[in-house]
This record gives sequence, structure tokens and C-alpha cells, in this order.
Amino acid sequence: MTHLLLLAPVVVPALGAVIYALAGWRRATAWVSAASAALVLATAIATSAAVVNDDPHTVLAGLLRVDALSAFMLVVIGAIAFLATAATPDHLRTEIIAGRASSRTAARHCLLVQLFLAAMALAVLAANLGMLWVAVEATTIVTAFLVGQRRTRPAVEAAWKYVVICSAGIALALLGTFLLNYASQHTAPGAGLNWAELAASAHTLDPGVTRIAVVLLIVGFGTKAGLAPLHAWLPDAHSQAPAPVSALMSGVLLSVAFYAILRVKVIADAALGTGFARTLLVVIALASLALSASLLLAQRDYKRMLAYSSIEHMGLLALGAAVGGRLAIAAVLLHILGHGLAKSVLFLGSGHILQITGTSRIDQVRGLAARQPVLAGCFGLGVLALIGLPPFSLFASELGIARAGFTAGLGWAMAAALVLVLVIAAALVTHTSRMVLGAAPDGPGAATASPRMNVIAGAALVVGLLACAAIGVTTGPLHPLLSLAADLLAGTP
Amino acid sequence: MSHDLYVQLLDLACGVLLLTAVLVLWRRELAVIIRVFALQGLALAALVAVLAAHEGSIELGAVAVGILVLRAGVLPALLRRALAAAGEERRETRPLVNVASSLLAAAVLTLLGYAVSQPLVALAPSPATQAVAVGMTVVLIGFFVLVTRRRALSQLVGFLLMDNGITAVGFLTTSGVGLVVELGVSLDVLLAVLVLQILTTRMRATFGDTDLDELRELHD
Amino acid sequence: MNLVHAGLGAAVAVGVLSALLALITPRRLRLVPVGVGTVLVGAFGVLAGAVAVAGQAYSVEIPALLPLFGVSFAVDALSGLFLVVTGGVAIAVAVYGIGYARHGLDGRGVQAVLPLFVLAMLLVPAAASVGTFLVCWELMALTSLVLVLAEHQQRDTVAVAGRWYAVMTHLGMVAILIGLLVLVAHSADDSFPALRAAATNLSPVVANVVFVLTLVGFTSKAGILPLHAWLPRAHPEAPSHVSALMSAAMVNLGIYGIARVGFDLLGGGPRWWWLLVLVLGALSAVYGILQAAMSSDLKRLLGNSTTENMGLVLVGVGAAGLFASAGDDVLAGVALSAALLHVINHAAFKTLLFLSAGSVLHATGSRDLDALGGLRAGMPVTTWGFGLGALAASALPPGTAFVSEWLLLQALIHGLPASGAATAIVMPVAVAAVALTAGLAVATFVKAFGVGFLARPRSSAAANATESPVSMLAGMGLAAVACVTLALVPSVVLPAVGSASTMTLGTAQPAVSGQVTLQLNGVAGALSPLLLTVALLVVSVVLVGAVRLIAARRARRTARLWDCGAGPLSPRMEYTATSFAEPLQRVFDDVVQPEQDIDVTHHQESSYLVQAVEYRQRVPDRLERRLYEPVLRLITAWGSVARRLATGSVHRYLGYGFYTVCGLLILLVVIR
Amino acid sequence: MLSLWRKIRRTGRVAEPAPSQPSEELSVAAELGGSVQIRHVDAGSCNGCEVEIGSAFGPVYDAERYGARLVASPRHADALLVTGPVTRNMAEPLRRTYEALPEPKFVVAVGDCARNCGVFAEAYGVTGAVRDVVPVDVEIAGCPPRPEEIVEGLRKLTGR
Amino acid sequence: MNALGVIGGVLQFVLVVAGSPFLVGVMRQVRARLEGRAGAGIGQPWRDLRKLLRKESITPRGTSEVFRIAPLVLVATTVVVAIVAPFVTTASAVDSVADLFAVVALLALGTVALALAGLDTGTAFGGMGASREMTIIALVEPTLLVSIFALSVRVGSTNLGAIVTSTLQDPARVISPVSLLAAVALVVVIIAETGRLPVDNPSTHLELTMVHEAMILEYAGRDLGLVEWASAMRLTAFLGLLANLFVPWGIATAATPVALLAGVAAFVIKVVLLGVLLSAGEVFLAKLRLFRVPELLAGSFLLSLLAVTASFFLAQPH
Repeated sequence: MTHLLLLAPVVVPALGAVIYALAGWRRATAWVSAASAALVLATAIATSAAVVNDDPHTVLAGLLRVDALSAFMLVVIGAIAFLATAATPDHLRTEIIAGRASSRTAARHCLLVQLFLAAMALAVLAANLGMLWVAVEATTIVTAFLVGQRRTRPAVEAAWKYVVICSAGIALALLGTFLLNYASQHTAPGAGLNWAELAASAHTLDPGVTRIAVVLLIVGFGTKAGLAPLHAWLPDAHSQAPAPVSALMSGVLLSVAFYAILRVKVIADAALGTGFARTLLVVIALASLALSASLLLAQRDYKRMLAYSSIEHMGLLALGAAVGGRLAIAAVLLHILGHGLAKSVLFLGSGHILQITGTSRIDQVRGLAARQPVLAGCFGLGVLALIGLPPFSLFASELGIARAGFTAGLGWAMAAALVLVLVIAAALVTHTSRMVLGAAPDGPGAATASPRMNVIAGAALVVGLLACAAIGVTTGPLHPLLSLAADLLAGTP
Repeated sequence: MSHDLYVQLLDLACGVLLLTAVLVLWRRELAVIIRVFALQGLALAALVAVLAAHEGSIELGAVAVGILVLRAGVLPALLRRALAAAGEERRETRPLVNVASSLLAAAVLTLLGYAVSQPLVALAPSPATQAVAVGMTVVLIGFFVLVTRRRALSQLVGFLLMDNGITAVGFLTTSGVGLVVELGVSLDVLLAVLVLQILTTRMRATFGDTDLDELRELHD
Repeated sequence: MNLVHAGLGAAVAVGVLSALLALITPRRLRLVPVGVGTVLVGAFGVLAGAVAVAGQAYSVEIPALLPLFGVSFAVDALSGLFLVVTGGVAIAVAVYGIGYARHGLDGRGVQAVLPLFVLAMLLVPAAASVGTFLVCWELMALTSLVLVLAEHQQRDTVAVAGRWYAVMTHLGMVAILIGLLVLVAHSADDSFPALRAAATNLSPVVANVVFVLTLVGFTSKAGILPLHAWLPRAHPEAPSHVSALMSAAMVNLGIYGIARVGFDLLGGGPRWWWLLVLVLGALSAVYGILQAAMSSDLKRLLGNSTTENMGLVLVGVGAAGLFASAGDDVLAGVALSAALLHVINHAAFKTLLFLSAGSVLHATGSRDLDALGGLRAGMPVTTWGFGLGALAASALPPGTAFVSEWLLLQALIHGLPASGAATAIVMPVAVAAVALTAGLAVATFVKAFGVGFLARPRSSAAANATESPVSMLAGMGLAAVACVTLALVPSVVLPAVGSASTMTLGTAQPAVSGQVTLQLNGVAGALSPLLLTVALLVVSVVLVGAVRLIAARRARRTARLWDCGAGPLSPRMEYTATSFAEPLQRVFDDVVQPEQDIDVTHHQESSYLVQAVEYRQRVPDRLERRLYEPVLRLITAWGSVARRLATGSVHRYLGYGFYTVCGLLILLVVIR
Repeated sequence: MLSLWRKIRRTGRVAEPAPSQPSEELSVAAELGGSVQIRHVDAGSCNGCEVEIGSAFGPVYDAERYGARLVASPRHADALLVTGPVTRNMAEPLRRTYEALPEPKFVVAVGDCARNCGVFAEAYGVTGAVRDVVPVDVEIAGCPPRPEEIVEGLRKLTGR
Repeated sequence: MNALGVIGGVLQFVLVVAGSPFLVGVMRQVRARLEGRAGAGIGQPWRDLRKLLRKESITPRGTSEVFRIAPLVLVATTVVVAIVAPFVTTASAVDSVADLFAVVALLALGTVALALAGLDTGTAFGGMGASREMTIIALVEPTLLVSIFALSVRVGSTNLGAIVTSTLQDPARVISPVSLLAAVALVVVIIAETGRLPVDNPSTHLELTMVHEAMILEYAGRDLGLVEWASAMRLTAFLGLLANLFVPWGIATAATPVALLAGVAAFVIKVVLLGVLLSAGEVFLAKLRLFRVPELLAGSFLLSLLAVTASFFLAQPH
């Protein structure tokens, strides 16, 4: 049973991929992708329940392992994948009608997305740092063609940058992994790269080697998480990828990479004391925040705007991770979920906007609310959620991170971060309001799109926002999972 | 195998590793660079083989064979295929940092690699760990190639240099990280190169050129 | 049974329910239930507040809500007072809104958010932990933002106003957040009792940081200088009943925050805090009313007047803090009572004024005073309402603000015993500021009422204006009743003000008491607004009688206006609001710095012949020019320079990583 | 200032002694009780009469001592002081000014032109004498009338 | 409310209502004499009033109740002030109204009513007068309040009776810098408030320079009479206040006939004296241009501010 439960998140999407490979894109298979995501979500919930009631489980000779943190990440993957895949059929259908895609590309899209899901599930379930690395790099390879799906010049450019920068960055993480392996082989032979054993023996690791390893790991996985300095692939890739893929990348992929950083931080803290990783993360976090603030100010493309906002939120997560402690970690995890939901809603929404207006430039989108009230409402509320307004959960998590930071003596960093967040919020609000508000334009092309959205696509947006708001009001059943995971990472049971 | 021979062979392999990395920086002909890269794959395989012989591990020997096939065979072949399609652009004419400066930079990076490796050596001094500095240097040089070379193919080689270096470090410090991971890593690298190769082709189709610094449609 | 609990609980339940109702009911049936629901929310708020003011304490914790924090509420006398004010305003506004919303504001979103906005405003003063406070504060910001944007499709300026509002309110939020979190960092947890306990042995530096930061945040909400810029933008652009809610209820919560943090959580503090508060208040009062005096946009005028009134309240709060820090509890009580009373009074008359302005806007489609006039003929009730409000706002007897400003001046006058050198300089300046404010307020509201409602119509829209529907008039009526009551018998709210101020300052007895005559306890001072009004009425009646008696019984005759014998006077000959304000504008030329623009168009045939002369003048917010524009320019420059960070070159991008990694490795080597 | 003070002292009172009260008083003017506010209307005068009116209210003749006073608005006035023949353009304004006066109201026609158009009689721009436009209560003859005569005329209204 | 206050209130009412036209008469007479004229006699204002009250009122078309009520409000506010302020006795008929702020505000209320009436007519002159009057009052109000503040600070009360009583008890205060500064400031304020030269010319007929007159151009008959009467009473009240705040001697502190008589006499003498001074002073002045008036008022504001600061610093127990 446990085997089944643990393998399902990897195997189900893989099977989905097989179906698409064999059957292609047709009416019957359109919803396979959503169904598989739903199954992932269901198993994630079941796993969570199991984890909360029981100890961590290991399967496949110790290759896969699930604890509260993995379970939580699975929930995140499942939930956001469900949203994204539910909106996919409508998206692809519109693309095909518009002649920007064929049923072949649609099938390949779905296939790759399924593989993408499998890789991410594998990443969070991996019991071993090496496996994790393999899975994360696999996501890069799988998504490369999704980013470049449209084969236009910008799409190819984005794909190239995406693969090169991510591969280079993640190669650093591989180096770090080897070095950590070296250190652990030396002090606790047999521990290898296994999380549980590494964490248990971390205090004996050689600090000299571990320092280098940690720096390389954090910078390396930080690349994939969209943190400075190797963040630059993110806006390009997100702006070129199809909307559901952008949603998945921003909502889950970044978080999965960040999950690796969280794991590494536990080891670093035990081996080097809290100060080392904290300093590094604070610097990286502030750099990411400053960068996204700087580039958001004069942003002209709304998909890039959302991408930079992802960098911002990853920076906040890094800040939370730097702070450490139960509150901060719980807040970070909640933030991962909340940001994932809000951001995927926004990317899905931006996909619709792109389909309606045919442009991704902010200054060419006007009076959205007058034309598409539901879409504009979701987009506007999503941005408000992103800047951390209640009832959306990002408020609680940002507050949690900030409070923990101030209590932990990182007041100045927190204050600086909050000021940057303010600048970012101002930029986001300004850009978004230009798109959403105002009277409907009456130029050419204004009346091409039908004012009503596809019901399911609209529902995906609304449900995403509602979920984000709901966990902002109360985490309810997620609460024990969150606190368990926080205990796990904060080191104090 | 005697200890001295082991050390000499190890150092020889490492020397070739480093030399090939520097040569990649030096040469402009892409065809030559690919050949040098194949040579480096050979050196890496030799390195692992030496380690295998030293430890008497058959498993490691098998890995060495795998590396030989992948890094001296498959990957250079892939690169050559990409080059064949490239047509005119067979030279790295104008790197962002010129060759002389690149070599100087390589020297600095070597020093850095050496300095960084000191804690690693200190943890378990042995001929193998002392050679880690070479692996580190190759990683850094690979990264440097990525940053400074304009041709898509050169970047691909840079990425692979990094990877070779990392592999070298991995084997010099410990004898691998487990078969599954090892395989996974190799597969990933192979796939990444494949993907990049396909992208190179697409890029040529859409841009008609592979000067990467001209890829600036996406910017703020 | 705890009535506070019941009241708050019912308010939450009804608020959420009416929001849901608004979402599911069809447009036609939406307004009345939402209106009634909002009235009930307000009424329950008033109930809870009144009970709390009467002395029933209440607190509750709900750990399940708000992840990571849990919420906790507690209502004491200070909270209670603000609950009552907010609830009261909400009742009048909600009744008014039923009729007002019929014209394009009956959308699902706006109607659902209205009760939630009221609810959020009720919960802010009830919050008893930092997390709860901030979440309610932000909910209030969010809901109000949505409401401000309600008419964004009609006017482009709405979006601009919304942007300003969103950014400024977020700025304030960040300041409050940092301030409160610094405090939390020094205490056991984030509940108010814990903070109170921690504040006793807080280092002065930390306390200063906390106070200054929260002050920045709260003053930005209260529309105090220099963070007022959103207010004269957002208030005119919001639907009028929302403006009323914002101007009469929401800004008060900024004052509440200052009182809560400064007096309650931090327990007083050094003198300079309160000097700062007082100076900010005085500056805002003068600046606000000066801008209002120059404004010819009716709602902008009212918005600026809000800045003025909040400034006056802050003068009171600052004086209270100053006296308290000097150990003079009696005067501190008087000053704080004056401030709180002014909060109540302002809420009453500003509601009435905004609702009347909304009624005018609704009838004429214009809020430009220069295009109004003569509304008394078509809209007698609105005219009466606005007149009453204007009387109250101009601090003349028998208006409401007169009483509270009198009280404020009493506190300042008796400040002599508590004086130091700083006080001796500040007090006269404060009085001068209050006095100047009072004088300008008179001019401003004479302009607003006289130009807008009296005289003859200046546009056909004004000439054809008809009275608003009954529900709108009823809402205005409620506010008017409150205004009259507060003006004549302010003693009805004195117990509330007294218990709130004694609780806040920790003093023994309320500073002001009395039934008919307001009597200061501990210092000399008495005033009876009721007797004053009665005296005026009696004298008037006697006068009418006497005039009838001695004057010849000639009938009054109606005649044409004296037009110097020439043709009839056209409306264009009338004085407009702009011309009315012109002398004042000249007087304060150096402060307001109007911008004038003269375009002379010449005839084609000859450049000596003038075809048309166009004259434009606007009075910009000078502070904005000096303070905001450089910052905005700087940010724009930052944004355009920063774009070079992302040129699109993949080498550059990789270079970032390469140099960072090399740098980090070198660092690791160096610091070993 | 001091020089002005010296001047005042040197000059002293310049008002001539009041002549005896004119015999006839308008019976209707009793209602005014010694106080007449006057609005002056120039209906087309050559300004000769204006100069004399100015003198009448100057310090020497001091019409004010009898209770007469010039005011700015016809609403404040009890009497109109009309000079000149009524020109076509001024006929309507004169009528309106008369209407603007509150009851009881009086009209004083000053000068020959006002009484019978004087030299302007039958001129193309002249409507007629004042009495042709509004009822006249007092007429003061002269071209222009002397200030004493004007004062005398006004005293008929004030009764002082 | 005590006997002294009630008797005083009645006496003051009678005095101000009946006497104020005579005050205007005296002032006009003084002016006439200084100009070398004979003058109409001090009874002329009463004659004017009597006549005006007999005449018909006119309501211009298009005006509202505000126009009709304004004169009433103007008179009522002034009468209330006349009753409660300490002119003849230190006690007030309605003590809780005899507050300086209340009195100032009441007088301002009257002005506001008139300004609204001016606006209500909708003529250019009405608006112009209202605008100018409001500009002046906006500047006068602060000066007034601040000078009052200067006087009240040392007494610790804004009750007029209390201030007067305290000056009676401590005569040395009268020659303190505070008093002098405040007095000068108040004089300027009173000149502005009552529309005398150089701020406004009460006898101008030139519309472009009028302030007060412009607002009341439409009033006729009974209404005009009330307005004129109220102006006279306001002048009396202001002069009375000025006199008793700075030179309170002679005011009745007890309800004996002798004291009351002395109070009445002192009040009449002081007010007439001030009136004579004022009108004599006017002879020497020309009207200021409208936009020079604020300079004058700003000057007086500065004086009053100095007075307050002085009162604070002089009271410092250094």
C-alpha cells in the first residue's frame, strides 16, 4: 500500500505520458492530463494523512522516501498541477484554432507536461541528494521543448538560455553534491547522500569541505529556483512558455528546487552552525529582491512582470529559510503553496489575456475589466494576493517570515526586504491597474474575443484564488502537516 | 600497480585533463575543439581506469568504460554532427574575451581551483585528492568558456567541460556516488546535450546564425 | 451573556452573509438586502462598542483562523468608541447606499465588498494581537481599494487614484508592520498584553523606532502630511457613500492606531514624540484647509478638509501626550477628550457632507462647484443637509466642530503649568494653527455652500437638478440628526469619550462632564452649546416679534435682481468658486503657488489682432511637487537604469553566475 | 499726519450756516422722518448738474446735515436724483432703477434737462423729460441748478 | 445665573440696542466736524433706522430663505453677545456662553450669514463682497483667537468675566507687554471686523472697493435696517470688549444701584471715547488696496502671536 502510494505520483504521470505518446491529442485524451494530476493530488493527500499519523516511509531500497516535507511538496505539486492541467485543454484548443499549434504539438505538450510532473514528484520523493539532482536536471530537459514549443525566434532563444543557464547552474549543484558526498563518506561512511542519514550525521561533517559544498549547492539549486545570480533564464522562459507550463514552472518547479535548498540548509546548519547558510541566503535573497524590484519598475511585458514577481517570492522564501526556526519554516512552506496557487492563476490568466489581445505588452492591454470581468477580476485579485493582501495566504506567510526575521535579529535585512517588497508591490499594482482598469478600448481587435470565458478555464482561475484565500483564512487539515514539516526542518521536534 | 606508477599515471591523466581544457580556450577552430574535447574524455576515462586499477574495483572499471564510450565517443560524435550542420560557422572568431586574456584568466582560475581544493586535500590527503584541484580548475574553465564564447557549439563544449571537471572531482574524492545516481547523471548530461544540439539546429533555422550574443530579442 | 461578543459575532455573521447574498442574488434584488445587512453590521458594531464603552470588557482568541498566528480580539473603551463611530457612520451610509447604488454601483463586486469593508473597519479596533490587527488593517485596505475603483470605467482618473491609494496604503502598512514587528521581537508573543508588558523595559531607541514607524503608517492612513497625497485623489474618485465611509470612519483608525500604540502599548513615551505628533497635526490642519479653500471640486474639497480635521485631532492627541509626559493628567484628559470628541463630530458632519455631495453628484453629474449653484431650488433637503454639515465643519456655533475645537483650545490654553521652553513655543503656534484653520474653514465652507447651493445655477445640469430618492435622503437625515444632537447636547457622548480617554491615559476621572453645560474637571472652563443655541433662538423669536411690532406692516415685495438697470444678469456673471477663492489664493500665494497659463491666439491676418485668449490656472499640491515628484523621478530613473541588468545577452547572464561563484569561492578561501 | 491735523485746525468749519427751512414740505415725505437716502441716476446729462450735486454734498453746502445721503444701491435709496434728459438708452434703466426702489419712493429731477429736456428737447436720442418716464415728486430748476437750490430741493424731502 | 448677571444682561441689552446707533452718530459727527462739515447730528442713524424699518422689504427673484434670514441671524448673534459679554457687570446672564471663543464664533456666525446672503443673490457684487469678507475673516479669526489666547493664558480661563475680574484684581497687567501687543492686535482686528478704514470704507459708493457694502446691496427697507442696526451693535460690542478687556475699571462687580450706574456710565464713556478715537483716526487714513489688507492682518497676527509667546515666557518660573 505504502509502495503504491509512494510510487503513484511518479508512475501515474509517466503512464499519462505513455498514453499521450500512443494515442496523441484527441477529444478523449484531452482530460487525461488533468485526471493524472488529480490522482497525484489525491495520493499526495493520502500520503500526507499517512505521514501525519505515522513515521516517514521508504521504498525502492531506500531510493524514495516520504516525510512531512515531501508530502507537503507533493500536495503543492498535485494542487497546482491540477489547476494548470485543468486549464490546458481550453488553452490548447484555442491555440490550435488560432493556428499557433497542431494536434501534434498538443500531444507533445501533454506528454512533456506529464513527464515534467513525474520528474518533480520524483524530486521531492527522492531520498537522496543525487537522485534529487537527477530529477531536477530532468525537469530542465523535459521543459526545454515546452518553453520552445512555439519555435519562434524568442521561443528558441528562451529555450536555449533556459537550458544553458540552468544546466550550468545545476552543474554547480552537482559539484556541491559530490563534495558533500566526499565529506560524508569521510566521516560517516555509508551515509552517502541520503537525507535522513546526512541530517543525522551532519554535525560530524568536515566544515572546510562542507562550506564549499553548501555554497555550490545553494547557488546551484538557487539557479533552478530562480534566485540571483543565475536567475536570468526565468523571465525569458516564463514569458515564452505556454501559459499552463509557465504556471507549473513558476508555481511548482521553482518551489521544488527551493525544496532542495531547504534540505541542504538543514545539513548546513548542523555542520556549520546557523550563521553560514543564513548569511549566504540573506545575501542571495536580498539580491533577488533588489533585482526583481529594479526590473519590475519599468517592466513592459506582463508575463515577464509575473516572472520577476516569482523571483521576488523566491527571494522571500530564501529569506524565510535564512531565518530558520519553526515559525519561519512553516511560513515558508505556506508561502510556497500560496504563491504557487496565486502565481499559477495569474499565469493562466495571462495566457487568456495573450490569447484575447495577441500581445504581451502591458501598454497594449487596456480596459480588461470592461471586456472580461471574470478574467480581469481574477487577474487583479491575483496580483493583490501576490503583494500580500489578506485574505490570501501570502499575507500570513509573509507576516510569518517577517515576524520570525525580526525576532531572530535579522531586523535590518527584513526591513530592507520589506521596503523592496513595497517597491515591487507599487510596480505590480501600477502595471496591473493600467491593464485592468479603465473603459473598454474601441480600437481594432477590441471585439474579436467573445466576452465569456470557457467555464472550466474560468473555474480554474476562481478555484485557485479561492484555495489561496481559504488557506489564508485557515490551514485546517494542512496544519498538522505544516507543523510536522516545520519541526523536521527547524530541527526542534 | 605500484604506488609511484599510480601517482604518475594519475598525474598524467590529470595533466591531460587540464591541458585539454586550456586548449579548448586556445583554439578557434570548432573542429579542433571537438577533437580536444574527445581527448579530454579519453583522459577522464583513463583517470577513472587508473583509480579502478588502484582500488581493484571492477565496478569502477566498468564505469571507466562507460565514460569512455559517452565522453570520448558519443558526445564528440554528437558535437561533430552539430558542427557538420553548421556550415560556414566553423570558427570561434571573436570570443568576448580574446584568447590571450582567456589564457591569463585560465591561469588565475587554476590558482583559484588550487586554493579552493585545499580544504578537500586537508580532509584526506592522498594522491587522488591532491589532484582534485585539476578537476576544480576544469569546472571553472568550463564555466569561463560558457561565459565568453559566442558560438553555440563552444558553449556546449564549455558545459561539457564543466561536467567533465565535476566528474573528475567526483571520482578523485570518492569512488562515485552510487550506480543509480551515476547513471542518472550521465543520462541527464546526454539528454541535455541532445536537447542543446536540437536547439542549435532550431536556432540556426530561425536565426540563421549561432552567435549567441546576438540573441537579444528577449530583454527588458 | 457578553453583549460585546454577541454584537461582534453578529456583525461578522451578518457582514459575511450579506456579502454572499450580494454575490448570489440578481441585480434587481441585491440592493435592499445588502443595504439592510450593512445597516445591521453597523448597528451591531455600535452595540458592541457601546457596551464596551459602558465597561464590559471582552476578549476572545481563535487560534484556528489566520494560519501561523491565530486571531485574538479584545474590546476596551477606546476600541469601543471607534466601534461606535464606525458603526454609526456605516448605518447612515448603508441606508443612503440603497438608493445611491441604483445608478451603476449595483455590481456584484461592489455590493459584496461594501459590508465587508464596514466589517473590516469594525474589526481593526477590536484586534488584540499584531497579527490580527494587521490582517484586519489590510482587509480594510483591500476592500476599500476595490470600492474606490468601483467607477473605473467611467473616469480615467479613478485608476490613477486607485494606484495612489494602493501604493500609499501599502507604504503605510509596511511602516506599521516593521514598527510593530520590532516591538514583537522584544516581547514574548504578538498579543497586545504581551507587548504592553514588554514595553515597560524597552530600550528608548527601540521604543522610538517603533513609535516613529507606526506613526508614519498611521498618519498615512489618517491623511496627515506628508503622506496625505492619496486622500484628495481617492476620496473624490470613490463613490460618494464610500468616500463618506473612508473619510468619516476609516481615517479615524489612523488616530486609533496612534493612540493605541503610543499611549496603550508603549505607555506614553518621551515628550518629543508628542511634539512631533502635534506639529504634524498642526501642519496638516493648516495645509489641508488651505488646499480645501483653493479647491473647486466639491469632493476634493471635502477630502482636503478631512486632512484638516485629522490634523486637528492629532493636535489634540499630541497635546494629550505632551501633558501626560509632563505628568499633568487633567489636561491630558481634556486634550484627549477633545481629540476623541472631534473624531466623533468629524465622523458625523463628514458623513453628512459626503452624502450630500453624493446626492449632488447623482443629480447633476458634476462635482465642479463652478458648474453648480442654485441647487436649493431643486434639492431642498440636500441643501439643508449640506448646509448643516457646512455649519458644523466650519466650527461655528451651533455646529458640532465648534464644541470639540473649543475643548481643544481649552486644553491648549491651560497648558501653561505644564510648560517648558518647547511647550511655550509649540502651544502658541498650535493655537495659531488651530485658529487659522478655523478661519479658513469658515471661508471654505461658505464657498462650498454658497457657491454650490445658493445663487443661481451655472449650468443646465444644476438648473434641472431634482431631489434624490428617499433612501438617500434618509441616510443623510440620520447623519443630520447625529450632527444636530452632537452640536446641541454633546453630553450624550461625553461618558464614552470620558471612559475611553481615562482608559487610554490611565487617569482617575473623566476630564469633561456635564449635562447641559460642558464642565472641565480640574481646570476652569465651561461652555453650553445648548444654552447658546437656545439664547440665539429666543433672541431671534423676540426680534421677529419686535420687528413686527415696531416696523410698518408693509408687505414684502419680490423684485427683479438689481442689475444696474442693464439687461438681465447671466450666470456667467456670477462669482464662481474659483473667483471666490482668488483673494485667499493671492494671500497665500507663496504657499500654494498656483500655476497660470495664458495662451493668446492671434488672427491669421495679423499678429496684432487677438482672436482668443485662454487662461488656465490650477493650484497644485506643492508638497507633492517638492516631495513626491523627485522620489517618483528617482524611481523612474532607477527603473530605466536597471533595465541594463537584463540586456538579453546570455553571456552576461552566465557571467553574473560565474563572477558570483568565483567571488564566493575566493571569499571562502580568504575567510577560511 | 501732524500737518493734516494742523490743516484741520486751521480750516475749522467750512460749512456755511444753514439757511432757514424751506416753507413747503412734501406731505408724503413725512414718512421718511428726516432721513433720505439718495441714488443718483444720470439719464443723459452733460455732467453740469453732477458737478453741482457734488458741491451740494461737499463740506460747504453739506447736504448731509439735513439727513440726505448718497448711497450705492437703489435698494438702499428712498429717492432717485435724476439728471439730464432721458436718452433712449437710459429710459429703460431709469425705469428699472425706479422699480428697484422700495416703497415709499420719490424722484427728484435735477436741472432743466430733467424737467423739460432743456436744450436737448426734440433731439433724436432723447426720449423725453424724466416725468415722461417715471413719476417725479420734486423738480429743481436751473441749468445747472445751484447747489443751494439742490439742497433746498432735498430739504423738501427730509423735512429738516 | 445670578442677579447681577441678569440685571447686567438687561442693562447691556438696552444700552447696546438703543445706544449703538448713537455711537455711530457720534462717530459720524466727529468725522464730519474734522472734515469741516456740520454733520447730521448724532441722532441721524436712529432716524435712518426708523425710516428703514417703516419701508418695505424687497426679496430679489431667485434668492432663498438664506437671504431673508441672514439679517435676523446677524442681529440675533450680536444681541446674544451684547447680553452675555461683560460690558456693564462682570457677571454674565448666561455664564456658560460668555466664553471668549463662543463670543468670537457668534460674531463670525453673523458675518457668515451675511456672506451667504451675498452669495445667494447671485450677483457679481454679492459674490465679490462675500469673497472679500470671507478672506478677511479667515485672516482675522486667527488673530482674534490668538490675542484672546494671550489674554486667557495667564488667567487660565477663557471666560470673559473671569478675564475682566482678574484684570481688575491685578491692574499691573494692563501695562505688561502681553496686554499691549494683544491690544494693538485686537484694534486691527476690530477695524477689520467692523469694516472701518483702512480695511473697508463704510461710506463708499464705489462698488469695486466695497466689502461689507457689496454683500448688502440687495437689501432694502426692514432687512437693511436690521443689517445696519446689527453693524452698529457689532461695533459697540467690539469696542466694549476692547475697553473692558484692557481697561475694565468702573465695571459693576456688585448688584447695587450705584455700582450698576457707575458701570453703565463707565461703559458709555469708554465706548464713546474709543469710537471718537476710531473715527478721528479714520480721517487720517486712506483705504488700503484690497490685497494690501492681508499684510496689515498678518502684522496683527504676528503681534498677537508675540503676545502669546510673551505670555508663556513671562509666566515661566525662571
